[in-house]
Amino acid sequence: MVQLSYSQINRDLLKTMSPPGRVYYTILVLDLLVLAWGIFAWGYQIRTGMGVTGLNNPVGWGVYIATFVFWIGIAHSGTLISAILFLFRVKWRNAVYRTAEAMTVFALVVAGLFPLIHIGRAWLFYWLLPYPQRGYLWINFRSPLVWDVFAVGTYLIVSSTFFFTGLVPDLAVVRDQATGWRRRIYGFLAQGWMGTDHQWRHYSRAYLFLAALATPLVISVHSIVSWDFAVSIVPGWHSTLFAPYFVAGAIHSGLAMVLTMLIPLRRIFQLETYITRDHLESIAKLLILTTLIMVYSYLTEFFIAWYGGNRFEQATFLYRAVGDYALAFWFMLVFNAIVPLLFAVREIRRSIFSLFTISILINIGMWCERFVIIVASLAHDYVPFAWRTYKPSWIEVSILAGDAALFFLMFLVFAKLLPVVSIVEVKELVPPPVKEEALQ
Amino acid sequence: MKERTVRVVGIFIYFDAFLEAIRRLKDLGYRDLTAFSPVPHHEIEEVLEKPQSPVRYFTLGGGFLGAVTGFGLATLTSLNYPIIAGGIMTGGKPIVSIPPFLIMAFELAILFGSLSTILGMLLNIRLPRPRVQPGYDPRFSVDRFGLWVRCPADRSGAVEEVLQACGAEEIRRDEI
Amino acid sequence: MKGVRIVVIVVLLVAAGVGVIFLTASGRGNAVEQPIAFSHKIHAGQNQIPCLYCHANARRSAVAGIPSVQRCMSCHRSLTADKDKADKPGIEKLKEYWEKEEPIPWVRVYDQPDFVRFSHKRHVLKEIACEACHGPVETMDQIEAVVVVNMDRCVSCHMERRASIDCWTCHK
Amino acid sequence: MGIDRRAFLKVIGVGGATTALVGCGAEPPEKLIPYLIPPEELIPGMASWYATVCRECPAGCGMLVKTLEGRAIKGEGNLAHPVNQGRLCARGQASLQGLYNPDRIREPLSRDQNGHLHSISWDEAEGRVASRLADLRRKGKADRVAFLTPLLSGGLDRLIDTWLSALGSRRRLRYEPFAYEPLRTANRITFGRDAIPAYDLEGAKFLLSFGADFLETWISPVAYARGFAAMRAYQDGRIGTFFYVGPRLSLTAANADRWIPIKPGTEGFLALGMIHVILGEGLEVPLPQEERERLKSLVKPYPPERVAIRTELPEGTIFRLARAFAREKPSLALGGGVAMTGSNATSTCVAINLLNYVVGNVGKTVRFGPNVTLANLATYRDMLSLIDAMNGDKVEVLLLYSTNPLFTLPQAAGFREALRKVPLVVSFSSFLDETTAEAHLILPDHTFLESWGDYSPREGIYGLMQPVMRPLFQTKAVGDTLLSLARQSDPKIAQRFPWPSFYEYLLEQWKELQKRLEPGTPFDTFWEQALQQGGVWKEVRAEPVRLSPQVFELALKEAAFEAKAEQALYLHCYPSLIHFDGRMANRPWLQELPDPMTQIVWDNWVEIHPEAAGRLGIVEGDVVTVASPYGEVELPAHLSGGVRPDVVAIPVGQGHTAFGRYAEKRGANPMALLPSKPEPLAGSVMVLSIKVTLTRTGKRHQLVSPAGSDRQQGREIAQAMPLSQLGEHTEEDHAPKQIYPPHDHPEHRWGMAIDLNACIGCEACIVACYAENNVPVVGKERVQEGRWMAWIRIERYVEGELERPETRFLPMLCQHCDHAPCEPVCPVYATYHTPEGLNAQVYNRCVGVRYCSNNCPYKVRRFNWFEYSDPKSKQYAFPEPLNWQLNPDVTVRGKGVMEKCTFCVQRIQAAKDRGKDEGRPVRDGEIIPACAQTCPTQAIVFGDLKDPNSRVSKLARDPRRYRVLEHLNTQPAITYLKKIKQDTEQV
Repeated sequence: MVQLSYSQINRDLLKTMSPPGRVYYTILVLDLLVLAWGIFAWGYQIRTGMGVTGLNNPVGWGVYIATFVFWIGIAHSGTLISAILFLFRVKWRNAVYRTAEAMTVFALVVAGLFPLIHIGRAWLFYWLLPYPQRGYLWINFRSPLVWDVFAVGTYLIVSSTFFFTGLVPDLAVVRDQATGWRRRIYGFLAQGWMGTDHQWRHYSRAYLFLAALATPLVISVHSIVSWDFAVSIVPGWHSTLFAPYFVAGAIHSGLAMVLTMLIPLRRIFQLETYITRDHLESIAKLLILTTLIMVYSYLTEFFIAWYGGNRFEQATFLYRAVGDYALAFWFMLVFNAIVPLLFAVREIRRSIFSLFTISILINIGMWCERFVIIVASLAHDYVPFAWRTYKPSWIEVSILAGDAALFFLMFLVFAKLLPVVSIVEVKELVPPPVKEEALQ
Repeated sequence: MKERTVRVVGIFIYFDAFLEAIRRLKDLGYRDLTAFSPVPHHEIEEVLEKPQSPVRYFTLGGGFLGAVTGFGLATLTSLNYPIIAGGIMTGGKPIVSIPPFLIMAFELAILFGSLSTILGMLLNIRLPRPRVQPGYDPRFSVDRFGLWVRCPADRSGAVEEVLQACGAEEIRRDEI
Repeated sequence: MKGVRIVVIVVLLVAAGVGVIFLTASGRGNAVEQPIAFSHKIHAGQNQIPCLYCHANARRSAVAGIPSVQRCMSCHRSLTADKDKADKPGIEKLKEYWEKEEPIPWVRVYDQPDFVRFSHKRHVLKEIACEACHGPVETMDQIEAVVVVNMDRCVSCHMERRASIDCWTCHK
Repeated sequence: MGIDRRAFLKVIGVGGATTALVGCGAEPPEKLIPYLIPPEELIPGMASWYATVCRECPAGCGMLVKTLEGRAIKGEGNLAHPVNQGRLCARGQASLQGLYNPDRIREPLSRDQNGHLHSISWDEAEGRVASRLADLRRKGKADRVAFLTPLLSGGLDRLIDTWLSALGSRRRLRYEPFAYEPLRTANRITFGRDAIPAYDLEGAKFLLSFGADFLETWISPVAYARGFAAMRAYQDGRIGTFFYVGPRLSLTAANADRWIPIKPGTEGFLALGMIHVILGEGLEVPLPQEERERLKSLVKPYPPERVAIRTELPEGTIFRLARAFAREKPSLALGGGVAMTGSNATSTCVAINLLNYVVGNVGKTVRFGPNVTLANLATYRDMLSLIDAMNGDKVEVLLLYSTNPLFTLPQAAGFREALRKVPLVVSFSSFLDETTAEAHLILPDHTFLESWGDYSPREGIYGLMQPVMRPLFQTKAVGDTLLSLARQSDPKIAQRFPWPSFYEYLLEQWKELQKRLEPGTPFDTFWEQALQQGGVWKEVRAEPVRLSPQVFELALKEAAFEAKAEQALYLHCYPSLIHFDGRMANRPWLQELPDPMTQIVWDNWVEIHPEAAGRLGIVEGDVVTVASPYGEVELPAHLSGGVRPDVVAIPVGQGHTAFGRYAEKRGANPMALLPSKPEPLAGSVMVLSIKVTLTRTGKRHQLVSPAGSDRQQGREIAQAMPLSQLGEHTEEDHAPKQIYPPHDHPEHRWGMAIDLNACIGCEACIVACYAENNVPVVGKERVQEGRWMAWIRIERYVEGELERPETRFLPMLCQHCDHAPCEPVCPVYATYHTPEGLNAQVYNRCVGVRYCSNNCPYKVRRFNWFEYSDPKSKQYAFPEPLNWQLNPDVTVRGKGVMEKCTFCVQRIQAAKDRGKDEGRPVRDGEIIPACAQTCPTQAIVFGDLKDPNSRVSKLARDPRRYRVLEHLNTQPAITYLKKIKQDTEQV
């Protein structure tokens, strides 16, 4: 990184928060329109019943749950970068972690909506929460869905807290540069942060512990999400491999999503000096690792299906490969396990274009993976008489689009209201100005 | 009535000068020093010789409480509606099913641990508060290092001298 | 401090929400205008007519039943007292219905949702007092659901009396 | 005009119709309407049962109808009735949807000049008929009144005859589309009896059906199904053998050990060839010498080798069949089904009669005496002469009662044109069917459930019908209408009909019956008994019969087939199990019932062999034009190995152009293809006598079925075992090691045993379940989407190659697993395990995450994808008055809620309630779920598995026991008993 001064960093990074232009507002309005359409579609679904989706009797879960798992997966890389790499003191994380962490929180919010969207009686969602209900009833803690409520809920709370905690010193920076009502708002948000030694001391400790807590949390969350499937008896779901496989997949897709978000972001905000090609390359290198884990997981899955000799398992995997959802299956295999291996070539992992393209392909592939696991397994399970295929309806597509629009809306707002790159942490990378040097 | 105290504020551009100032003031016996910096620096902590943050105990306590709460909640509520075997039978599994309840324990341990960590931090640094303390300089969050020295009014001149000697960019004296 | 205040407000809001959920749909007291101002106070209170005299099916059937107009008339036809007093519009109305050969459209006060299976017979035969669920009917001029008969009440009583609390005992 | 709800409420008193609300919500205050004067013995909330007779087909099964607060809510077979002995078929179960059909005619209608129907008063309607009749009598044209009824017997039958002859006409026809004319004629020719005898399937050891679909529609399917199951039951190391000879794999054929797809129209040759072998090898019973010789010379032209060529069967098959048929005594050959209605139908039936005769079955398994009432039916030829008379202006008034000839007659017969010539057509029908839609006046009758009457399906059985509820609409019993018309006629006639109502008339008829049957019993006792048990029955002894000399004149000719082109395929139109002749196509339950063989719902199709389809370039769902010399229809093609490659099959009963919202516009009516010419000897419709050409139209039509795959892909869901393995050794159950300790069931553990050897796949259980449990009908599109709601289904699987398919049927319903995978995944305990071993689903607790359904390996859970229970919803499944049938003991589930089989927990509760009242435990067999109750073959047994002596416990230890997907350790409460495979190679 070019040696920058503190004030330079301050200026550059605060610039991202300058008043947006027409393009921004156009995108914002379009985004809001899609969101509104999605909300309408959801309203229609609640009013008419889940029948407006393409779901049916064997296939009780479809793109809603697939996308739920997908977003949860996306969320994971944020925590990976902000917490796990923090614990490992990886330097390149400082510039990108804010975006990744924001992505975690936003992805969790949009993911958390799906369980609500997909339940048949959405207006009774609060029955899933742990509180003493009418007639001495509580929730069933043996149900993986309750584990989900706890895991995703905890994850959302902890990562929001973590996100906000990390933001506080930056908010103070913004506060100190702002005027008028903005100053008051940021001042309120910064909660009187002054950067005293006392504050920094406790803050660093707390931040470290949060990171330490978030690390097992992130692993547990996707493990629990995978147990939604693994503890069932559906062929293709019932597998002990699922927890590590899902966690790896989550990080895989999450890293890809970080790339997908960062590449346009650094371009738009002219942050190339802060988020450099080296940063992107580091992510690509991590992706090689996760890709190898994916390859291993896939191979193990296929091998066990074949070698296990369970006819139902075998039939399920055969059906995935050649059945109604074969296209999604091959997308999954090629985009997740083969294409990213191209990053082994230095030129490819340093080319912004190929980074961006491959990251999108991985996103598609990972979504397909969740779709294949959920839909193809349910469509053809034990009893052949009950087999039936599923095709998402326009309502489902609308709600997915609305949900994605919500994600981008939050991101758009975030990009303009908060520093997308951590000012403090970037400054940390720069050695403090020293008198001797100045004298030289 | 106690002796009147004042606060001497020194603002520094250079970190080494700033550290030097702290070191010297400490040597001179000034205890009530507050250092401001835009980024956390271990050197400041080292120089100030502050004890280790007690936030860790909050984390531990919260985590423990969470684990107990998670397991207890799952167990007690499962036993709350005794139809068969003391609860509601599902799938032939025991009413108190240890493995899933451990998941509850784990998740709540993390949740409570995190929240109490934050709580511990807030309590320790006496945040949140609505606004910064008077005398805080907005430059502290940009690129300047600041030092507050609380001292009896009559000693302020000596402090200012030290600051001056260490190359403070600006020196101010606030009445408090 | 502001932050604390906000936390408090949020907590209060959540508590209020939960409270609303608890308190609504409890089927609380709904005294309504009946087609005839029938007084349980006079019949069950002053005249000490047993509940099962009029609601005779309560011991035979799941449904307690509303007495037929014929049953009302069987007393009121023979009661000479009715003839003397002119200020009994209720009885006049009853006779009107009887003469028009029309049933009386009473308004239901105690009701259970469609998914509840409740048998008066089983409870009456176990000698559960009618008042346990219907309140002190004999003191009411106009009937009103003073007892909240919801799942909390059913289950707590079933637990106390060691009756079945299996869901399918009461839900269908 | 709507239903008079107020008047209805007067009757039903407290309780009210079931509202449909799940969840807690504010409801508007409900009204409590007390009785004005309480009916005796009627306690609100307590069900009453009334015995009557099912009149949905000529079989005349006894029926008990459950009523609650004056509403009929469930029909069940009458245990005391000798025909069905407590069982009902799918159609019988659906009779309630006739009563509550939203398309019922609700008051008298009259047609104006423009052809529009509008309502008139009963007085006016009757007045118009009366004045026309009086007019005709004045003009001396009283014989120009014709009366067309379905098969009736007893009081109403006699009243109609008396009434008509009092008017001065004899044109009375009892018309049924399937009138078994060839069978009756053949019996006359063979034995001198114009009758259909009683067939004893139970007593037969070897059953050979020549196209008689006795498990579906043939004569008395429920009774035969029972007999068949008894014959097939494992006993003393053997089960009865059943071979089916016919062009199509019907449900009956699918239940055979072997389906022999014979060339259409050659069944008679096979029978004669078999006789040839039997007589040639001396396998026959002792016959008079002369008779034997004459028979020998009769069959001489039919040696097996020649028969083999004609029938396209291997010669060896003929020998083997003949020998087995003669050896396994008593055997039974059945014929006269719709598969045998070609130009030589009568001769074929004669040949089958002779086959029964030579091995001595007549008098044993074929018994004349307790004859079936069907012999009173008009023949198709009689119908043709009626059409002639109508065309010749010799019919001035045509009275139609519950019959739809416009739909059921071959269209080439010209009934439509003839009908237009009749100046006054009066229909007494309850529905606006095709014929009624052409009537000038409609005087709607009650449905049979609202009527007094009697029906005698065969000699010695006098079923009594009583109204099970008050008439729903402004309808009038046809008997009452006739009496009223008589009263309005001139006094001479009026005094011959002194009865104030048909009920009085019926009483008088039954007084005579009582004098005849039980002269010692006072009439009141006799009547009350008859009402209670649903009729009276007397043993009728079999009468010996002898061969009639006429039989030796038999000359079996090759069946003639008319065709437009050389390459044409045989057309086989058949009445289906579900729709019979189409008279019940307006019942949503039946429309949504999958065809037992093709599994298709809500539709009509032409079934074609894949080989033929390949030749013609037809694929599944192609709309094809089926053209015969008499007409053409467009139907979607369904490819199946269930027909011969040279045969196409079309089920009868769909393709209505009128008949209400559920029946209309579903496929086409194949009657358009049939010839008008009757069979020469019997005068029947020649159904299987033409060949058709199929051409693609280029259109496509989605045929919908709930079945995902008809092959079980080696998954051993529906299992079978060869007879030879049975009894060899019984495997001990190895209880698998469990992670968790077993839990206790303190009092009961309800369980079920389903005998796949007894299940014939008739699907009566499905309709019974719909009726009992308020299961919504969702419509064709929904079924296509995979939103079929049936709680119990019959999984039909095909094993083996296309040429020799083995069909297996498996009733699949919630298995009430001890380790139910659905339970622990529910986040809110909406599904859990009850102390009595039931897998409970609490609807009002369900939030609809659908995880339970995903995790159910049997896929028996059903989700409410739409709001089927709210009248305001577009998808409301119970449009008034169908909702009156709803069982108040079962919640009507709202949208977003999972539901499934409950083992009819409301019946368990009711039985326990009874037990408590009587201070005793529940008895074994006291609780019968709706599916088990109606099962014609009693394949389903329910009971307490904790009681080692209960029937279900014993069956659960049967050597044939297995559990579906046992390896998953779900520990289902349902034990299946494997189907037994007869070793057909030995035959």
